[in-house]
Amino acid sequence: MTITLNHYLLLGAILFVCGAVCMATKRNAIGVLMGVELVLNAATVNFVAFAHYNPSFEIEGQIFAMFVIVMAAAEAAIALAIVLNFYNNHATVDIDTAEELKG
Amino acid sequence: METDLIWMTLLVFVPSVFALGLLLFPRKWEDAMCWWSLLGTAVTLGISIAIFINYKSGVVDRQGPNNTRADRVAMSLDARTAAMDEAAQEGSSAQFKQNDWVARYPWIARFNIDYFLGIDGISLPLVLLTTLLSFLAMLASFHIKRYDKGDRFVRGYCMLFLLLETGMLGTFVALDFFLFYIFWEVMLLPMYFLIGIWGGPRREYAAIKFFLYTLLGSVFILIALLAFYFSNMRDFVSDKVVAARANRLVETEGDRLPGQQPQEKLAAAKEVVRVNTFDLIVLARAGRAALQYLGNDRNVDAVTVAPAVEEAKAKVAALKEANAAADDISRAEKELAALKAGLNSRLESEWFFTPAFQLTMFLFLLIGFAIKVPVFPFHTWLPDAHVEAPTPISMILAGVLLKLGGYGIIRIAYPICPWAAEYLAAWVAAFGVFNIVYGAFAAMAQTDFKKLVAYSSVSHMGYVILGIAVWNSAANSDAWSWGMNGAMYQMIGHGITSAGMFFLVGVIYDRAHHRNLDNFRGLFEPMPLYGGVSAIIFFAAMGLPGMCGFIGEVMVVFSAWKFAPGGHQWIGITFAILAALTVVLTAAYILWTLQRVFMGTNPAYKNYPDITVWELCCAIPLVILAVVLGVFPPLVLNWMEPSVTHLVDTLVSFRM
Amino acid sequence: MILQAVLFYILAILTAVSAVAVVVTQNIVRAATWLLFALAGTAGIFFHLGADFIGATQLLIYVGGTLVLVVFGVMLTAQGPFVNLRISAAEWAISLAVGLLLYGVLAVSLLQVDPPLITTPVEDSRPAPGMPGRSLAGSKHLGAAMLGDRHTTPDATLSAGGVVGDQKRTKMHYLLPFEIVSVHLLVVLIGAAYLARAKRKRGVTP
Amino acid sequence: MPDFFARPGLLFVLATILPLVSFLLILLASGAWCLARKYRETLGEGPYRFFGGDKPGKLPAYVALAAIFLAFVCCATGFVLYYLDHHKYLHDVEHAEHQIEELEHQLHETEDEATKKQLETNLNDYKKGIPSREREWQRLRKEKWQGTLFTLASIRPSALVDKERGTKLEIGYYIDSLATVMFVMVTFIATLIHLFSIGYMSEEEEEIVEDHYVHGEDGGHYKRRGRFGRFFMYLSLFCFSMLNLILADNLFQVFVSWELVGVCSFLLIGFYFERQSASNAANKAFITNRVGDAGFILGLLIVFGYIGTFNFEGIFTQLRAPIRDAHNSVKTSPVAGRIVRGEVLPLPEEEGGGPGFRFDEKGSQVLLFGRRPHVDVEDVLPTEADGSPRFLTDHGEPQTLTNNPGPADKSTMPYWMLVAAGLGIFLGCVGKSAQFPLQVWLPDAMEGPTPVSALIHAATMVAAGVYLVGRCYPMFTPDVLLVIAYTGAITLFVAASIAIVMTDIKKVLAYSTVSQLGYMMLALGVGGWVAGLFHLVTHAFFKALLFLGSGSVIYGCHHEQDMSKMGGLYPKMKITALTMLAGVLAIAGIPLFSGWYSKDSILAHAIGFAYVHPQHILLFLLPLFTAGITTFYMFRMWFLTFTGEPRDEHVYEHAHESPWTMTTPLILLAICSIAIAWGWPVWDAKSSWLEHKLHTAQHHAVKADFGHVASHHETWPAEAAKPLRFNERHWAHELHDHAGFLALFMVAIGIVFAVLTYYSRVLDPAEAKEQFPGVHAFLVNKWYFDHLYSVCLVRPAIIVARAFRSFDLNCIDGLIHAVSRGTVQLARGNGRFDNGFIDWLVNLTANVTYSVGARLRAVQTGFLRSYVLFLVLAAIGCFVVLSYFVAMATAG
Repeated sequence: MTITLNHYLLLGAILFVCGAVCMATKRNAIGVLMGVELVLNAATVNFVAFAHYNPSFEIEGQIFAMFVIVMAAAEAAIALAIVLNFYNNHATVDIDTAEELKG
Repeated sequence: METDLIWMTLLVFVPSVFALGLLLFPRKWEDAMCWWSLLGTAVTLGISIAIFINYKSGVVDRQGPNNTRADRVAMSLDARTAAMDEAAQEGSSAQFKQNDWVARYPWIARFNIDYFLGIDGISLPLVLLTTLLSFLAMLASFHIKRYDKGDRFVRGYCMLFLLLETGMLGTFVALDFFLFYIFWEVMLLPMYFLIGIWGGPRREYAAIKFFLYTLLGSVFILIALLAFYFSNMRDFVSDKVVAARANRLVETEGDRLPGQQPQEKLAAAKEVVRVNTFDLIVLARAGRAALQYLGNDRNVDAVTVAPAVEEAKAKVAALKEANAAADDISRAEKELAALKAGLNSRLESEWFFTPAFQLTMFLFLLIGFAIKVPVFPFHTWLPDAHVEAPTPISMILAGVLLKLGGYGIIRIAYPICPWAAEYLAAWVAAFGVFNIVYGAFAAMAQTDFKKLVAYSSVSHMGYVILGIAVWNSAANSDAWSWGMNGAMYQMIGHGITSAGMFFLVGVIYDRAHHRNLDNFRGLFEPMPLYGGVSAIIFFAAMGLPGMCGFIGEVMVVFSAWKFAPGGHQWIGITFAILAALTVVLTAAYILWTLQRVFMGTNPAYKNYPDITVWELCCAIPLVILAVVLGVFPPLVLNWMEPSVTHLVDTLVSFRM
Repeated sequence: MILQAVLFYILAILTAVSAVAVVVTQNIVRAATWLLFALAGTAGIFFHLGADFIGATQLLIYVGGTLVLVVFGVMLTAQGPFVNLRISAAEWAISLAVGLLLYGVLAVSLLQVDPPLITTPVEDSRPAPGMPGRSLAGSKHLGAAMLGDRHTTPDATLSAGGVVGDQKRTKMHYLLPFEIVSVHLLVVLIGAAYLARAKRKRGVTP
Repeated sequence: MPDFFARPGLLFVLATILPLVSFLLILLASGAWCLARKYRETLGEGPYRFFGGDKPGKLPAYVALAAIFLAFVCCATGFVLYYLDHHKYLHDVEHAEHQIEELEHQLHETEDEATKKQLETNLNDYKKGIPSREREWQRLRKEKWQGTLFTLASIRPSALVDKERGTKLEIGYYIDSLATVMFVMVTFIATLIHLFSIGYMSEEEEEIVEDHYVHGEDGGHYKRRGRFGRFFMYLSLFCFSMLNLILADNLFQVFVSWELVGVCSFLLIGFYFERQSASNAANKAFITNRVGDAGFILGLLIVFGYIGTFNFEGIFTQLRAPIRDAHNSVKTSPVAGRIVRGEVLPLPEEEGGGPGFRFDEKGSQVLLFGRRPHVDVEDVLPTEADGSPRFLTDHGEPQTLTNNPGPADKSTMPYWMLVAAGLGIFLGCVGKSAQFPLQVWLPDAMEGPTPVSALIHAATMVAAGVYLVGRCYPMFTPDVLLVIAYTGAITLFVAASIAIVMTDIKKVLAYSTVSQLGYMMLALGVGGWVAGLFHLVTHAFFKALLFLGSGSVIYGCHHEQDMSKMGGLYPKMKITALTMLAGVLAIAGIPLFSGWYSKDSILAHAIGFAYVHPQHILLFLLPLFTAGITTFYMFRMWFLTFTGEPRDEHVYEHAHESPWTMTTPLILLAICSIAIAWGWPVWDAKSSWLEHKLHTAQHHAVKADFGHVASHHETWPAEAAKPLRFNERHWAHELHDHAGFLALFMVAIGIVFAVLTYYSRVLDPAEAKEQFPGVHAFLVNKWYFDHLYSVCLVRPAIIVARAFRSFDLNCIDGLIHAVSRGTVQLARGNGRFDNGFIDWLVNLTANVTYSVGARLRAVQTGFLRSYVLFLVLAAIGCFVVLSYFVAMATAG
């Protein structure tokens, strides 16, 4: 009943898939942002898990995890700013209204 | 510092730099642009004069004080290049000669293309002519206008003009065939646009005609250029170059070379190594070898220009002189024999040393350059281009561009393919004579003032061809030397007079807005200064003694008299008589023109303003030169003649 | 061991279920709440893996910072119609299918990773994950690593005060990247503030 | 400052340069004046007038006059200096010759052996003395009177050829008796004509000049600015060119000046260039001269090609056998001073082989002397022990020489080439001196102002041709001389015949000039070197006088030149009439007038030649007959102008005598025309001072052909020793008086006819015209030469020119256009292929791509969510593909 690396990785995969599906299903821009956060979390989990199970990368894994967290924070700030801007311009947070890229 | 390299580079690229500077001007500042360009041409003129002074003091006065044959050899490009390469091989930049007016700098090393510039008595007068005429033409360009649009578009004009100057100067100073070709092509495009945009009513037709004709010539030159490049010049470069190449070959392809020891491999590499080059000096040496080899029934002993063999010969001679041991002598002789055998095998196998190759390439080069000269029947671009081009461009076209053809023949076609040149000398001379007569007759029939001047150019450039072509035997080499010098002098003289004539036609065109000779008359009374200046320039063109046109013509005709291809003296005599009789025709059409333009009365032109001070500034230098060069030709001949005579010396001395 | 396993499963299920809930919840405010749990669960996982500092960071930044920010954003924009933006069932189905497919692929690949990597080294004398005393990669250690000091005992690290033997400093240290990230963050914040600033010119629009 | 005492020859150089300086001064000043006109006009009317407006000042005339007068002073000084130098030498030689004669006489008389020996030594001393004096004189000449000013072009010889020096084109000076005489004559006449011109051209001083011969746009006379300065500018340039021509020490320099005088002539004939006739005449003159010059160039070519130098002395020493040997003693060879002909033959083996030279009077090659530095004359011409020449041309078998001077092709030249060279140079002279068949330009040249006609077209330039023939005399072979003689004879007759019917006073004089030049050429051709040049000098004076006189008449009659409108002018212009009468008498050859001496001399040589060669009797008859014609038409001119009833009242009313500036030159020239040839006794035609002077010049200028040397060596075989034309000249001397009488007879007939016809009106010229209409038309149309040339030369040239132009336009350009059209057609076909097939392919690709893209467009929903899905799907795809490859790899 040992907890192996695979367990953590599977957890990370669940988080990742949840994040991806979240991005795909939310029409609310902030919902999409939440999906992104989940995806990033999945990555962090994997980093930390790898770090734990491979002593030679112990520090690097954690450092990277930390960087990811920080990046996520930054990304969140920017994303929210964009969302607010979007809201200001379109008076909505429904990303389906942002279809300028439609071919 | 290699100051001569810097000077020559400045000479070539200063106009381009000024052209770039034009980009900084606001659109409205058209006069400022003109002044700026004028400054550019003036600076270039100054540089060329500085180069001339340095060349005179550094090369002519130092290396050829007495103008003996040894002096001429010492101041030849050949010797100066050899000394420079020697210094470069030794690697001590301190010994680098600063003042030898040749400079080499690797450019595209992979293909042995060098940035190789040099100046001698053949290129320098033409460089001076170019810078002077560019300056004057720029002076004449201040009121340039597009024919039908009426706007000036000065920036484009000046940029193209300056670019053209770079091209012309580069062509004259380049000693690498590839570089030469690039500059040659650089000239083409600006000229096309200058005619095609600022020209007269039929400018597009004239520009395209000019472009296509010249491009055709360029193609021929390109073929020859490639053919020369792919010939093996191994025997005509210094031993060190061969060794360096062989070493590289051993490094890269060592496995495929026979032999086990590095020494053996090196020796084998030396045998098979090929040296391809665009170096005009080396190619000329090979050309001379071809002349000696083919001219003496394929006898390798006649070849005296292969450095390795010459060294070995000198060694044998020195040993014999010193009464060295018989062993040493025989060993040296064996070495010499081996070298000769190698040379012989290469001479036999190399395509370069076949009559077919020499003849073909000579014809290609000749046609390529003859189009520029122009020689009948490649001359019909000239009248159209001249007629349609704006006045300053006509000046450049007649004054410099035509000279490039002659220069190319003297600098490239004759030295590299001398065997064919001698073989075809009578035909080339015949074309020259035909040009003289044909141009004179055709000029007589023209009613367009500019066309008349253009055809007179055809006629006068015929003297250049004739002077170059009158190959003579060693015993009469000074006759040919007269011819070559005469051809060079004629180029200079014609550069001055034809530019002057076109300028003067432009002056009257600005007032009358037509060029029909039958509609002028009586201009001498309202415009006495203009008439006086015109009379001098036209008389100079006519070849009046005491004017620059005369000296060249006389020298060429004198040399033609002694021209005896294949021992047939009557050919030379016939040519000389025809050329001499043409002076009557020349006088007829020039005087008839003067009569139709200046004499008589014409109320319509009664109040024409005389030539302005500005225009006079353009014309007076030409007038002064036309007279000074006619009265005191040593001014040019003194430093031009050694180089030209050296060229003749090297070419005639081939028979064993 | 059992305890650890149980602890893992509790945390894992909490996290996973919260994450799934984020996805399926239609109300954005609720989704934010679920996300809070998911992130907290992840923090738990970190603690479980012995990465105390990371776990703490996760709690601080994510739960304390990012999420507040998100909620703040929700508050700002959460006006009537946007709270429940729905999508069609077909889209749901497609997304779900794709998500499951992705999960399958990931799972299959993960399970094929080489066994030696995923087993804890036998000779590792250190306490198992989650056990006290196995805090080799704790915050002090991490801090030392920032300065390039590694594989030393926490005490040694501390006593050395970051100034340790040269032979140990051969590996890379992360202070500079960290600083860069910090600056980056600052820049981003400023940028965000700029982007989100009120458009005075268009004051008419609500 | 050059040392004129050490090198007095430089005086003549100075004299040459002075007019050039004047020319440049006037040129620059008038250029600046023209340039400043615009600015002067902007100053306003007042200042403009204050500075003289456009009125040309007299200053240019004074500058030019001062220059030419100074030149005359220089020349006169130089002349005197040269005369002193030369005279001393001649005196010494004469003295020595006299002594030799006396001693020989004594030797003959005496019987005493001792005295005999003494006398012989003395004799030898004197005999040696002559050559040494001559050598000294030559050295002096070289030092003082010859030199090179600068080198125009020199090509160093290639080291491949063992030549000492390369060929050169040089500018130098070469003064001998002939040159000094010419210098003085030219500068003197030019000075007078400058003075005359100040009066004659005074109309040009006005700001606005009306040209009566040209109509302006309003139907009135054409008005133009005055050209006073320009006239004197041209005159100065002409004087410079003409003096340079005389100064020249080489043919090339002569050629340069030759062309320059041609240009001046062109400019001055075309001085009234508004007149169509003037501009035509100017062109005609220059182009006709160019025909001659082309011949001149050919002559130069031959000289350059075979002789290698243009220097007169260089040419002559190569062509003529040396008179002295290497030790500078007089050569005892019959070919001394002659052109040596022969054949190049291979030498016999025993004599070393190689090319040799065999003397032969009809040989095809000419031996060139002095080619190798070591060729001694004695090597070339060995003598037998008894002193007789080893080779005999007329009497024995020609012998081969052992000591040949070098490779045959370098030390000989073909004889026909020498003939061609001579003919070529003579053709140049024909052009310049308006000889048959190039005489057509000179009468037309009368369009120029009258002083110009006097200076250029009578006294100096046209005489340059004669001068050059005299100068180049040593290089003319007998064949060439015969051609020269016949040319002269034909010309003199043709021109004189036309002169009879001319009514324009200047044209009469023009034809008389042509005719007189023909006399000179004839004289030179028949061996009368002195006679020809003698006549050249005397003619210059009296013809200048006649032209200036006619100028005075024309000026007095307000530019009326037609004699049929004159008549009875004597009371109105006595000075002009009397001075002109002096000129008429001189040209007619009335005894004691200068023309008498020279014309008698010419006729004497002609009769001498005709006596020796009876087949050439025409060479005497034509000039003799023409002497009568000359007298007739000259008196006709004088009578028509000055005597009888005035035929045009208007002209007569306004006629007046000219101002002093014009009459002074007339008087001076009249004095010269009368007295310039006088000697003592005056009534002896053979004792002219001038002729004597030229005789001394002959020795040097003509080398040994006329036997100054031979006279001392009677030991030679009579025939071989005789210099060229010895017999002719002998008979010329003998028959001088006969010729004189015959000439006087003809002159008398001429006068009688003239008086009967035009003074006493016994005979009516109109009747003669009616009786011989064909002859009259033939003469009035100048023997139809102009028509002939127009048909034979001018029109064909224009036709050829047009043909060449149309060849260019139609053939070459046509070909090019055809090629380009073909290319365009090809390109069109190519374009169709491009559009139809290649573009179709390309379009197909594009269309397919487009439709695919259009379909794929649907995928681009623009919805963020779908993009996420695509991303995920792509990731899955990557995984699948990668794993597939990994599986393959591991399996493989």
